[in-house]
Amino acid sequence: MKRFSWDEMMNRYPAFFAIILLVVALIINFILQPNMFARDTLNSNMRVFLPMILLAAGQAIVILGGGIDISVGGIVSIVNTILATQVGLNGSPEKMWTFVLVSLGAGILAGAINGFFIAFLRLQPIITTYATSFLYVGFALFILPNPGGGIPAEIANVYRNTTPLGLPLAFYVIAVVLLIWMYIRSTRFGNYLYAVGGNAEAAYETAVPVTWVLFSTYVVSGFMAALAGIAITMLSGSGNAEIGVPMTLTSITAVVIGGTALSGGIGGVAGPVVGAITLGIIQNIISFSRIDTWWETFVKASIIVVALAAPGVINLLRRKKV
Amino acid sequence: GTPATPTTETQATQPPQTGQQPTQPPVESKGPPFTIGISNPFISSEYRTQMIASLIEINKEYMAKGLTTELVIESADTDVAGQIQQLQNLMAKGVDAILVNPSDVNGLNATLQEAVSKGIIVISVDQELNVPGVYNVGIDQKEWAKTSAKWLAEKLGGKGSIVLIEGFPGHPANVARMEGVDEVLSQYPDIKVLAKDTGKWDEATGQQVMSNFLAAYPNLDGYWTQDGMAIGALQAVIAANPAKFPVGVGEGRCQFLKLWEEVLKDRPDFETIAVANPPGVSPTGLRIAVNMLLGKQVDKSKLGGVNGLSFVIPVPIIVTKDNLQQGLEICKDKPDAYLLDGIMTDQEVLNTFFLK
Amino acid sequence: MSVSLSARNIVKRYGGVVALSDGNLDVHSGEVVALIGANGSGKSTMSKVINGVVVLDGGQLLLDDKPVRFSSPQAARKMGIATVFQELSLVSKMTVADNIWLTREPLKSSGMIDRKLMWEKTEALLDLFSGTFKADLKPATLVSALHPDEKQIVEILKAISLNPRILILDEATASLDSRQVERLFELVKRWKAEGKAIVFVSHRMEEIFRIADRYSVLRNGKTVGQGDIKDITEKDLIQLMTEKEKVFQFTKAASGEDTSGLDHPIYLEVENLTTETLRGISLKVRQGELLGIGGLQGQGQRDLLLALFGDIPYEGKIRIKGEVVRFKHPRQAMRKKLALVPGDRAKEGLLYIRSILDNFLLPSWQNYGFPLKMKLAKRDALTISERLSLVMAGLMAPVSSLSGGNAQKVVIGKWLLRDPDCYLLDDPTKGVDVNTKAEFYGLLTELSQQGKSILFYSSDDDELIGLCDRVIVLHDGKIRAELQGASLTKENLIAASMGVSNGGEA
Amino acid sequence: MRKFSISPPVAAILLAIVLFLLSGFLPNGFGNDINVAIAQATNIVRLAVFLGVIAAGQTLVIISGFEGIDLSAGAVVTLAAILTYVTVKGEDDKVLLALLISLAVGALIGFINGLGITFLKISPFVMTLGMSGVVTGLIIIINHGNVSGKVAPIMTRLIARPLSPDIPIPNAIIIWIIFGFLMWLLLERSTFGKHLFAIGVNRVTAKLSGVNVTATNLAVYSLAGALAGFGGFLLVGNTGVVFINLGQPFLFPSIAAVAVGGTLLSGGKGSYWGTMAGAIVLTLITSLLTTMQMPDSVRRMVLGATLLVMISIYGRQRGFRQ
Ligand SMILES: Nc1ncnc2c1ncn2[C@@H]1O[C@H](COP(=O)(O)OP(=O)(O)OP(=O)(O)O)[C@@H](O)[C@H]1O
Ligand SMILES: Nc1ncnc2c1ncn2[C@@H]1O[C@H](COP(=O)(O)OP(=O)(O)OP(=O)(O)O)[C@@H](O)[C@H]1O
Ligand SMILES: [Mg+2]
Ligand SMILES: [Mg+2]
Repeated sequence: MKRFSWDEMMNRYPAFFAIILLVVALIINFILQPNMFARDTLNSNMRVFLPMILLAAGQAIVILGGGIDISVGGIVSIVNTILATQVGLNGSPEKMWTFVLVSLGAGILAGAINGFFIAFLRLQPIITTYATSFLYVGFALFILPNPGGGIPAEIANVYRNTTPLGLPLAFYVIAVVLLIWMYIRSTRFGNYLYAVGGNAEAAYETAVPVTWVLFSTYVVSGFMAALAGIAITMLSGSGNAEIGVPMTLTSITAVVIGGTALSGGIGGVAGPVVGAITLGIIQNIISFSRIDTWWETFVKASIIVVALAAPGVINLLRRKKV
Repeated sequence: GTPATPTTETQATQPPQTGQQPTQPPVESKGPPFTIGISNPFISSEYRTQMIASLIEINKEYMAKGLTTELVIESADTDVAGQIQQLQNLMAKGVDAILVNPSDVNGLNATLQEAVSKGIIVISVDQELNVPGVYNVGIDQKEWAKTSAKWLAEKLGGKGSIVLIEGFPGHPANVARMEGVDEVLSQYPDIKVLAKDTGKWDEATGQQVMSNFLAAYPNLDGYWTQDGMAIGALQAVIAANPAKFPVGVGEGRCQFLKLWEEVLKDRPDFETIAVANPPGVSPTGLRIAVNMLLGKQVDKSKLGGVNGLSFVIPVPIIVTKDNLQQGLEICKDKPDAYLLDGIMTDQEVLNTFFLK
Repeated sequence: MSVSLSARNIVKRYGGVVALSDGNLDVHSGEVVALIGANGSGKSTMSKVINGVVVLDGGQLLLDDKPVRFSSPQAARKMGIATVFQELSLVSKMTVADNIWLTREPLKSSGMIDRKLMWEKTEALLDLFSGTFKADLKPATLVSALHPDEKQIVEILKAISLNPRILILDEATASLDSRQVERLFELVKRWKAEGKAIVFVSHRMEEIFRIADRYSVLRNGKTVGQGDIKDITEKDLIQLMTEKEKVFQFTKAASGEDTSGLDHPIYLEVENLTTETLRGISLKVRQGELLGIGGLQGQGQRDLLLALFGDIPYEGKIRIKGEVVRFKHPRQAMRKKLALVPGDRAKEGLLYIRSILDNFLLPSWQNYGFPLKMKLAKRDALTISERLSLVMAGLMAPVSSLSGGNAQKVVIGKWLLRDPDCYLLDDPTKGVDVNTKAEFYGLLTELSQQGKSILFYSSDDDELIGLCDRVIVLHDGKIRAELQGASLTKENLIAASMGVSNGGEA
Repeated sequence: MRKFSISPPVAAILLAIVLFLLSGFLPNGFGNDINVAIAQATNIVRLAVFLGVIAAGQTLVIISGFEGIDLSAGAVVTLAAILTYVTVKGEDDKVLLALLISLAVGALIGFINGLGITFLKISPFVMTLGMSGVVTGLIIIINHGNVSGKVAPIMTRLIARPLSPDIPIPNAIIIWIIFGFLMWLLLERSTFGKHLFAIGVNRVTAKLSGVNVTATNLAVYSLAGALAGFGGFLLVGNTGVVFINLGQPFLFPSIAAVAVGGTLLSGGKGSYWGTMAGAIVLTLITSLLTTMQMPDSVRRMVLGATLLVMISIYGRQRGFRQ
């Protein structure tokens, strides 16, 4: 009997495969673009990846708890339109801070609405958040019907160009996110998350406050989506009610590439963070490999499918050998 | 209704911003061949595929002359962050000029300015931006819409009930166009707009919306719509088969012209109009970029737009019943989704926009 | 820490099903109360009422003579009530330690879980059952990697780690082997001495009489008798449970004759069967023979049946009526007229949310043409349900509305519809009440008289001895003994199970 | 609390009727004109046909359980429409060939989905999402020169026109009714259907009862692909033209239609006629919102809220505490 095997390891280090994938992607990217680790290149890449990294981290929490959040893009849009309309292109840093707080509140509120319907009314997550995604994008359009507005360029530049100790700002944000996750992972709440995602009924019988745990995952996701919304607003400097919409499905792909199972209870947040970076790097690879334009979409999607399939192929080969 | 990827099919004028003066860094004198980058964040539309295809085609001319290298094209469906990444990658590849079809009117500002500050010539095609140093190349959306709206009003003899099917509400191009339509209609008080809805710039939705309208208003006199939705609307009319076909606005696409020809067989009195919305503005933009790289001086007095850096391209072709055959002639060996186009020649570009 | 708990006139309905109509239970410090009843009589429901998992529709709970109302399992736990759930309450993707200490993880001052301490505490708990499980059951093992008996032990440890005042054991012994049951009983005695109050649910009479002080009998959701165990006989208890007079007598054990059917042709022949847990099994089964499979839990019995049914890969040779077969999928085995009643009916035998009809017909739809002849299908299903005296609201009711024993009848019934030649039975009477058990025994005897071959694994030694023509005892993936006729005694069976060979031949 | 029990499909249809009658009072509704009312009702059902057919495959994969979902349906619809368009070239006798090609290509794509899902254990959500990208990539490769073709007159007559000038029932509706009957046969009166429900509930039980789980799962995804292909074929018969984004707008509504129709998103339980009802309700709401002349933002919010209310009524999952 080999109980401490591959499965055990994948369970313990869910990000393992995601990291291998990232390293492979980085190596390919480096071959194609030798200056990719130069300070400027690194920074310009990381600041672009950061919104998706934050979004994927929040999505990962929901998915770990056994749910899914299709409304994160809508929340990003709300935050973006709030900042773009309320701070404005000529706003002051104080105003920015105020509305950053308001945005975070809005994200938490939106997450709480999802959580209320899913945890307390026990509606199915995928269709509920699909419905609320209409609410949220609709609300964003209500705030800002036509693209426009924005935040002051100086504030956006802080986001774009801050590189403490020569490292991109995003590195620090990622480090903070991962540290917080590692802490949460080793608290009771972390255990609750895995228990609820793994077997909600057993968790309930064990006196885990299942409803509140579920609720909180959506609140966390709403909060992280708000952070992502702030990041993308800082990146783009402008307002557009549809800005978040295409981000939702990417965030789910990032989570899965990061080794967190959609069935819940397996994985973590580090993997999805790595997954989000990997997706960005794949885009770079496509861009620097000079493949025929018309093949770009196809090749990119195929690479993603192959990346998703790789763990399965390895498992299949392993099983054959046994 | 899905929160779909915004169909940035067309360009726009944009609400004027605080008057910033165009700041143009000196273009380094570097000889040919030049490398030109393309950033396109949305490829799932025929307008865009035709745009990319004709860019590649036109660039071949310059390559043959040794003026440019192969285009560096970044073209895939992506979001705002993705397009910023596209632009950053183009900069990292050291291109001399960038043609960008922006997915967001302001979202790329900082990135584009960075490119401008690196001495790269940046041209926004199909969508007017207000960024210092960034040129715009495209048609005048408002005028474009007014052409067909005026035609419709006159065909109706200045009275009747109509419906409007617009593109994405809030999309700059749509906003400009609807402004134009409103402007025209305000001069015809006897034309009543019964309803207005979005067809999301796609044929199927346009068809769906039009069938709803036809069910609710069986005695419609006319309808105004734009782009791909027009063919959907006409299909809906054909399916509903009302006693009298409403007068409708069409589009400059071969498919539409062929359908039009077919309808005329049964309904010889059917009236519609097709005003081209040419993807060719992008290759025209490419010509402008190459000439600028070659050191030719732009005649600033010929430029307009919000930041005074817009090259306004005239609408190349308008098809009505009178010249339908001519339009069909163009379509003879073109694919069905082909949009009636017009790419200015090098000479036309030089004559129109550059100092002699 | 003296404690007493009383449930008075409890009513609990699930939709239209009345699970409890007048449930009563009293339990005090230092005593074990056996909660007894046929399948579906409401024992598990009573447990869930006490521990706050369900909302009661009527009646009253008194804790230390004061009325209480639990709004959630948390509330009940705060009052010192812990439960071993019949269907277990474990999260399989988490480790043993994480499962046991879930919600009560030892924390460091930083608020982080002290995993080291948690593992040590888990080790200490595991020591309670040391020697009765494999060495690779460690605090950090994933529950999904455990065998059913090990999971059951973890579930028990999880409840006891709460140091409860009241402990409910809902069929906690059902998947334990005799050694493990022994250990549990030693512990129960200790807990009793410590003043804990224990509610013990089991279908095994022998266990009840060994461990319980008092009893409380449920019949159709109603408490029909309570009292001291020493004042009642097994026969009376069973009568209370069943209302009926008739209690099953094992025919074979009673007649004492050797019925191995030497004259019948050999149906199934297995040569050197090897899988992950089996290490070379060879055996022969004749037509009409009822071959018992014994041994402790997890000695390869399950693998043997699954391999024969084509569900898991194997090495070795299998012959059916002399013809070599190699099944890669159960449907191939079914074509050769084999049937399998799996060990875990909820997870392997039933489609819970589908109708009884759909469950009965699942293996047989191919025989009903296209479009399916539904009338015929219903008639056939009805015939089977009558033959099994299935208690149900109707064929279209979901299986989830049936009690455990009746659900098990559906698992067997779906095979009767195909009339197989050979039945592979994986502990089919687990968690089934005496009455239903008797019906099963009758059915098995009938089937073997019809010439069907039956491989019958049971965790209940009495069943094997009383019912089978011959019993093979597995130990560590090998046949340790083959008992038959005079050698088929409980002593020999137990000895062989433990790996001691006395009597029979290996 | 006595639960009033009404099956979701019935509820959906009742809701549709009530909404429709109420819409008569709207400013632009049918008022008192019975002819307009009938025309509108017919039109709504006709429009629902395409959503309904595209949602058929979705119904099957959702019933098959294990998070079954087909996010590639939109792209497959487009691909099938394009292939039909270029194959038929306006000739009636090529229509059958085009139909076969649509079905076959759809089935092939579905089969590949099935392979990834069953053998490589890729979650259906991301597998089909990735495949959607791959198919879109293919479409762009095929389409970059744009395509030439034409729908055959017979297709237009059979799909987009009424039965006869005197009987104003659109043919599409007749096709849908026949299609619905076939789906019922498949789901309720065939061995395949019974096996499909079985694998949706419990795959171990299914296997041990002789169901070929792998084959059934592969068949479901292939069939879903083929049905999406059929949807594309019908759709192009209605629109008469093709374009890259033809199918995508139908994707998420198809999932919503299944959910509104009462099919359990967790699998094992559901019906196609529920999906038909769901498609009608969704189309009706969209049409109503069109008639109501509100800004896009408000419309989206109303749509989201309506969806939420509908799934709150009967989409609730069982609670842990009973
Ligand atoms: N969740 C439920 N939904 C519907 N009916 C249920 C549910 N749980 C139990 N029942 C029904 O309630 C009755 C009592 O069930 P319960 O599980 O308490 O019986 P039990 O005595 O524990 O039986 P067993 O010995 O088989 O475990 C049965 O008829 C059963 O079908
Ligand atoms: N317990 C389970 N949990 C999740 N998925 C399962 C489970 N059992 C089976 N499956 C799924 O069903 C698929 C088929 O399983 P399996 O190989 O056991 O049956 P089969 O396909 O009928 O056998 P064969 O391949 O020999 O025809 C597996 O690949 C897996 O995706
Ligand atoms: Mg029970
Ligand atoms: Mg038992």
